[in-house]
Amino acid sequence: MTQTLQERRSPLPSSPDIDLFELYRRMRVLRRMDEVLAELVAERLITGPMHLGIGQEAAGIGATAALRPGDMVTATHRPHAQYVGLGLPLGRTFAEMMGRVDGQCGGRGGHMLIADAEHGLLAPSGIVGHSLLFAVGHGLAQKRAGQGAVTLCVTGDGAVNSGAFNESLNMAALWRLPVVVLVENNGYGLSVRLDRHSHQTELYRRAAGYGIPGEVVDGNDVEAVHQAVSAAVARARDGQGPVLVEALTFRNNGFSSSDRGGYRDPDEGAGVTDPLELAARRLRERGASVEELAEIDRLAAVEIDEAVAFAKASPWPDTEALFEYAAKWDEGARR
Amino acid sequence: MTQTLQERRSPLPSSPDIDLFELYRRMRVLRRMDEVLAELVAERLITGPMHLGIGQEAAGIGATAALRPGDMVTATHRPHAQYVGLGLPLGRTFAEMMGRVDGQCGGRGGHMLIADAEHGLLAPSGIVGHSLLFAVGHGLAQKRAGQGAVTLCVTGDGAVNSGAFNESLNMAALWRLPVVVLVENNGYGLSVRLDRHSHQTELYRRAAGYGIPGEVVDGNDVEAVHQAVSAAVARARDGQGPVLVEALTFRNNGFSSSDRGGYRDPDEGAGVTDPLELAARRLRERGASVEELAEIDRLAAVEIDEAVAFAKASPWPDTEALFEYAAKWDEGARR
Amino acid sequence: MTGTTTTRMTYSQALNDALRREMAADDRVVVLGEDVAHYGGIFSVTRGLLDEFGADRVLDTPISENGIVGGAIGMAMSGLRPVVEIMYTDFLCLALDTIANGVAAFPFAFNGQVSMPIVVRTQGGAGINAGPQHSKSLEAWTAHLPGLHTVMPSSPADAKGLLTAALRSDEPVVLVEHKLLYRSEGEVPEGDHLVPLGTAEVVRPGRDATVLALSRMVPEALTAAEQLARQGLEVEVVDVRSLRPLDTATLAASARRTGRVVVAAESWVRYGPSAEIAAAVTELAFDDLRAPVVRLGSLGVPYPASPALEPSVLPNAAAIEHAVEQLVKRTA
Amino acid sequence: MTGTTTTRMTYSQALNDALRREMAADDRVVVLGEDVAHYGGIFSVTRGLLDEFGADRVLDTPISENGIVGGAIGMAMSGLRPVVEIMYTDFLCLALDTIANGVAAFPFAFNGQVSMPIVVRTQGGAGINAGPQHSKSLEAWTAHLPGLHTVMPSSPADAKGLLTAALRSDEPVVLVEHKLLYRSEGEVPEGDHLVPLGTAEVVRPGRDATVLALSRMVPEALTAAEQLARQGLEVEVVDVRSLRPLDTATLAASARRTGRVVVAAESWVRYGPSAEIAAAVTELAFDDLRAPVVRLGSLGVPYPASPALEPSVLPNAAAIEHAVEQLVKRTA
Ligand SMILES: Cc1ncc(C[n+]2csc(CCOP(=O)(O)OP(=O)(O)O)c2C)c(N)n1
Ligand SMILES: Cc1ncc(C[n+]2csc(CCOP(=O)(O)OP(=O)(O)O)c2C)c(N)n1
Ligand SMILES: [Mg+2]
Ligand SMILES: [Mg+2]
Repeated sequence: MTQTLQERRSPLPSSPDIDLFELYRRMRVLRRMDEVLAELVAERLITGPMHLGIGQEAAGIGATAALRPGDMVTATHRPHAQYVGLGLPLGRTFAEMMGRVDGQCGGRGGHMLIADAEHGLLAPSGIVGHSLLFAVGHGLAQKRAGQGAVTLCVTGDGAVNSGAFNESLNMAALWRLPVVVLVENNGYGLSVRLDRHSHQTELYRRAAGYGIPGEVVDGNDVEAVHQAVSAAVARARDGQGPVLVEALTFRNNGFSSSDRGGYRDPDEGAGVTDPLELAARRLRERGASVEELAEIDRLAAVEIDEAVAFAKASPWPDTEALFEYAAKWDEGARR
Repeated sequence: MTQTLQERRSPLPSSPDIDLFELYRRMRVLRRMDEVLAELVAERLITGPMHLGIGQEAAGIGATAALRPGDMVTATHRPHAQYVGLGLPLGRTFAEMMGRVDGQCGGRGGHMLIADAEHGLLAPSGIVGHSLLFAVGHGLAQKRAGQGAVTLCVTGDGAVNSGAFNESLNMAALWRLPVVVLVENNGYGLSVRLDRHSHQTELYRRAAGYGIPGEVVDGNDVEAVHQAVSAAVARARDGQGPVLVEALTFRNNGFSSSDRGGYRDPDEGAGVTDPLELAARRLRERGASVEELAEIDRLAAVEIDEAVAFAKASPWPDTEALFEYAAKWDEGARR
Repeated sequence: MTGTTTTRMTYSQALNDALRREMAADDRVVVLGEDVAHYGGIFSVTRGLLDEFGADRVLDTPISENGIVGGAIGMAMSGLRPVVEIMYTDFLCLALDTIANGVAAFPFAFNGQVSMPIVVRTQGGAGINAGPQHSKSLEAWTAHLPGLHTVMPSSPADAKGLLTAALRSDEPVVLVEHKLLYRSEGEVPEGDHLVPLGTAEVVRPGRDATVLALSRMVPEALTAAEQLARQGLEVEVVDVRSLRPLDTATLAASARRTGRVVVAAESWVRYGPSAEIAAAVTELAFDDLRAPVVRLGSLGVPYPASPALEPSVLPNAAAIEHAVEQLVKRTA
Repeated sequence: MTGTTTTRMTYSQALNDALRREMAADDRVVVLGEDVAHYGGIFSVTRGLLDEFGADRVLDTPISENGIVGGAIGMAMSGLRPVVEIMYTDFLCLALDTIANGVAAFPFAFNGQVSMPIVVRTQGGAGINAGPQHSKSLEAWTAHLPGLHTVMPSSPADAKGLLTAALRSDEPVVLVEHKLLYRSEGEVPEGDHLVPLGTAEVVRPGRDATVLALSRMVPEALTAAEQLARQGLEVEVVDVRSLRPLDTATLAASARRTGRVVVAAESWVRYGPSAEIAAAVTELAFDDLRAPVVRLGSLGVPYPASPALEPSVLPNAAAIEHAVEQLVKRTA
């Protein structure tokens, strides 16, 4: 018997408790995670494809911080901000990325396919467009349940041109679903620059075609994202239907671990705000001490180190278990 | 060696020569055609699915009249207006619909798949969304050829929600293709009423999301459609890129020959302008005599009767010919 | 089935009956698809459901095939049990992404954290002169995917029984109906009626040859068997019914008994379901086969619209009869 | 191939060479796909083409798989010869509508008024721990469609030869590359080099058993054959190379010679390409087969990401070796 989401979901710190300190902390954990992941890839402790989000922390962290327990998230091939933002146990998350048995999916999914039912993330997906489609289904279930839960749907600028975008936005608008679509516009769909994949580069303008609000926000300002998404979430919770929020940001690493480069202007990143630096500067302006910030950084590093240690200690999964969940009922599986 | 379109295309009367008389004549031929098709379906002389466009004549006829030789058209499962508007030899067209050997496709395609390379129509398609996708390819070829040819892409209100719509509009806008998208908005996608398939029912507003112009026109006024599409075509020819024109119209017959009905308000059609009546009234106001109009009607009936007679006299195709064009090279075909 | 009261109804009505009963029993079952609500489905399978269960259980969707299945994935993950109608198998091509990269993969990929109790009903086959874009049989495609069931009912009773089993299954099922079967009539058990997924059925016993038939080819095979009986040939007809899991035990047992096998499926032969059925049966019954398994299907061309052409590409009772005769002659 | 000058290059370079040569020879050839222009393709196959042929011959597209193939259909009808790259076979699922309902069907449906000189290059297979959405082998799907060629080169020379033949074909071709082969090296004929579509090749002669192998399983089969030669077993390895048309004559001739056949394809077994190959060979060589054809492929589960799991679902040289040994033992 399938459990309902409400039954499965453990609590997240809810929005009002999240201040810039906490947002900064999460971004720092995420940054550290991605830095360490790059090392694990280099050491071949992680072997599959890997999509980091260095430079994009504010969008993902600001957005998930607008949710409360019982809400849902859908995510993409670049899902680490959601993993951190939703509070997934990072030891298990690293273990999953390293293909170990203690990973949330026993090593089957890898870094793009980490479901964690306890934390409101059931299916990120490596197929461009899926996060949009699944959000429609979550939204339908939430609307029917009538308990004010919402779905945060994360997607990218490249995905805006997929068929799925049109199908999803139309259905979400039509059925007035409690879905907030966050477009993480990092200026590239893989190697293809925004203006080479979309004529109308102001992506929030796509919303009007569906009769829903569209907004753009500085995606490197975690408070701005948090505020914009919180407002959109409140509206959706209130039964007023979907909103599209475009967060402008910058990917400060290769598209993936196999990026050969050569398609970007080397100076492109000059002058781009680093979301962590911006948040740290603001915290300092508001009175935080250098030591307080350093302590956050240190704790983030400790948290990640512990997670990596957990993952490294985790055994490999057993091949006999492979027949669970796909094939036990299928006589054809063992051949 | 594949011929280019320009090599294959025979002339059509060009836009300036088309006055309301000629537009009315074409609509009358089309109406008569569809009425006779309904009879042929009832008599089981046509057996496959059949989608008539009674009540929608102005949109299709007004739009194709804006084209000139060398232009291209893509069409849908409801393509008869394009068949008539582009001047296809209707005897062969009826023969195709009846599955006879003299049909443009030797009876293989049926009423939704009539290519007529001589007349600028290479692939209407019964799959919702295809007309949009193919138009992108035609547009790319036309842009590359640089001879000012354009593609008229016909689609329906239901198709606006397909993935193909997003993919096509974005590519057409991005590459500034000479494509005019005509949305024949007849208020239904099969049985689903416009407001039940789209929240934003003003479909021309989807254009803004792609940064291209969108307009709405009275789709029952053939002159209005002709003007709006002519302006869009001129713009596209001039290299200024795509335009979306929404033509508001009304389907005065079942969705298809197998429509069981029951999903429409019986009074829905009350007060809707019949495009032929409107054009006839206008012609009378401008001095045409009752006799002149009656003569057009009579000639339309004669044309259709002759076409049907031709089709009825056409033999059945030979099953041996089945192996042409798909399978001659494939040893697996005969099994 | 003995002892059960039955009612005579059509294949469409039997499907409708299964949906109605399961929707009444379990309010997590939600029907969605193009034209399924106000119109009741273009083949009338969902007729009356909107009135009975309301607009939040029966949804008319926009024309967005991948979106419909993708939506169903989200619904399933949130605890619902969606039943999707994809109007024609030809349009299922538009939803294979979400089926192959989502539905079939996720229970495995997420190590059981999500289940996919999704039923995708679709409809295939030729015979109404609908041309190349509305006549295909592509069941071999979904049957190739681990993690997914693919079943094809050939009778009203099986339509009800397989759909009921699909609706109660926590694993995803693609149920492929045939457009020419919707109006066929038969006796259908009242009340609860399940046909377990993964089971073939011997629908006519015989000793001289076996016809392994799928969907609309089952009644054709029965017709052929009757004709052949007049010549004294007793043909066993097995309704394969479930392509995945494939009931190889039942199929091979029949093959071993008769030593002569014809597979009759409407789909194209090359890389079609009959290739797997022939290969699987040969693997298990090789020593008892007197000749290679014979495969019958559509000619290897797109389906032509003309009523003068379409019948000549399709297999039928006469072709089955002829194939069995030839096979018996060859192996006499 | 004897007498031709050859150069050592990788599979990627060989594909690139074929594209460059044909684009230079025929300006109707246009390359389009995701990341093919400025980046040169994620597997470097289209590298340098943008600089050499310019932006109206080499197009980076948005992420719109069905749209890319749909666009190619329009281009082909307007006289161009588009070459589409679909980055992963898994994403080909998003373009099967335009492939099945358009590309494969239209030359037939429109009775020859349009031809579809379209090449769809795609890339499949597992082995890089990329998980269930980036590792599938789905060539059986396109091979099921009449009106379409499906080919799978296993070596740099064939990569060039088959792609060149595809580019010159007026019929549409799906060319399936393998992600683990891109860096494999081999001697490739310089200048014009065509491998006719629809031809298999005996890549190693033998008399004791036949391995019919596809794509990456060809080198694995050759490795297995070398091992088996040490035990005195002479295994014939045939590169099937073309799934449609299937060169049944060459495959069956080998089966008849050796009487023992193993099919090795990476894809899932059920309803996979090996089902058709086994069935077709059995039909033609039944009387000479000493045992049923053995099929080797991936285990019937989605591809797991973990490096500890993925290898155990994949066939390899050892599995081929073992299968041949068993088969020989059984039929000694
Ligand atoms: C349907 C599909 N097509 C292509 C890909 C390959 N791919 C993965 S991510 C990506 C780019 C996505 O761009 P965007 O949405 O902007 O996300 P970003 O990587 O910039 O975060 C592409 C083309 C895919 N995974 N799925
Ligand atoms: C991809 C696809 N999905 C569904 C269908 C079935 N179908 C054919 S026409 C149609 C409705 C189309 O609506 P619209 O675009 O408004 O055109 P209209 O029939 O009103 O002219 C549907 C659902 C199809 N042919 N193709
Ligand atoms: Mg991006
Ligand atoms: Mg409509």
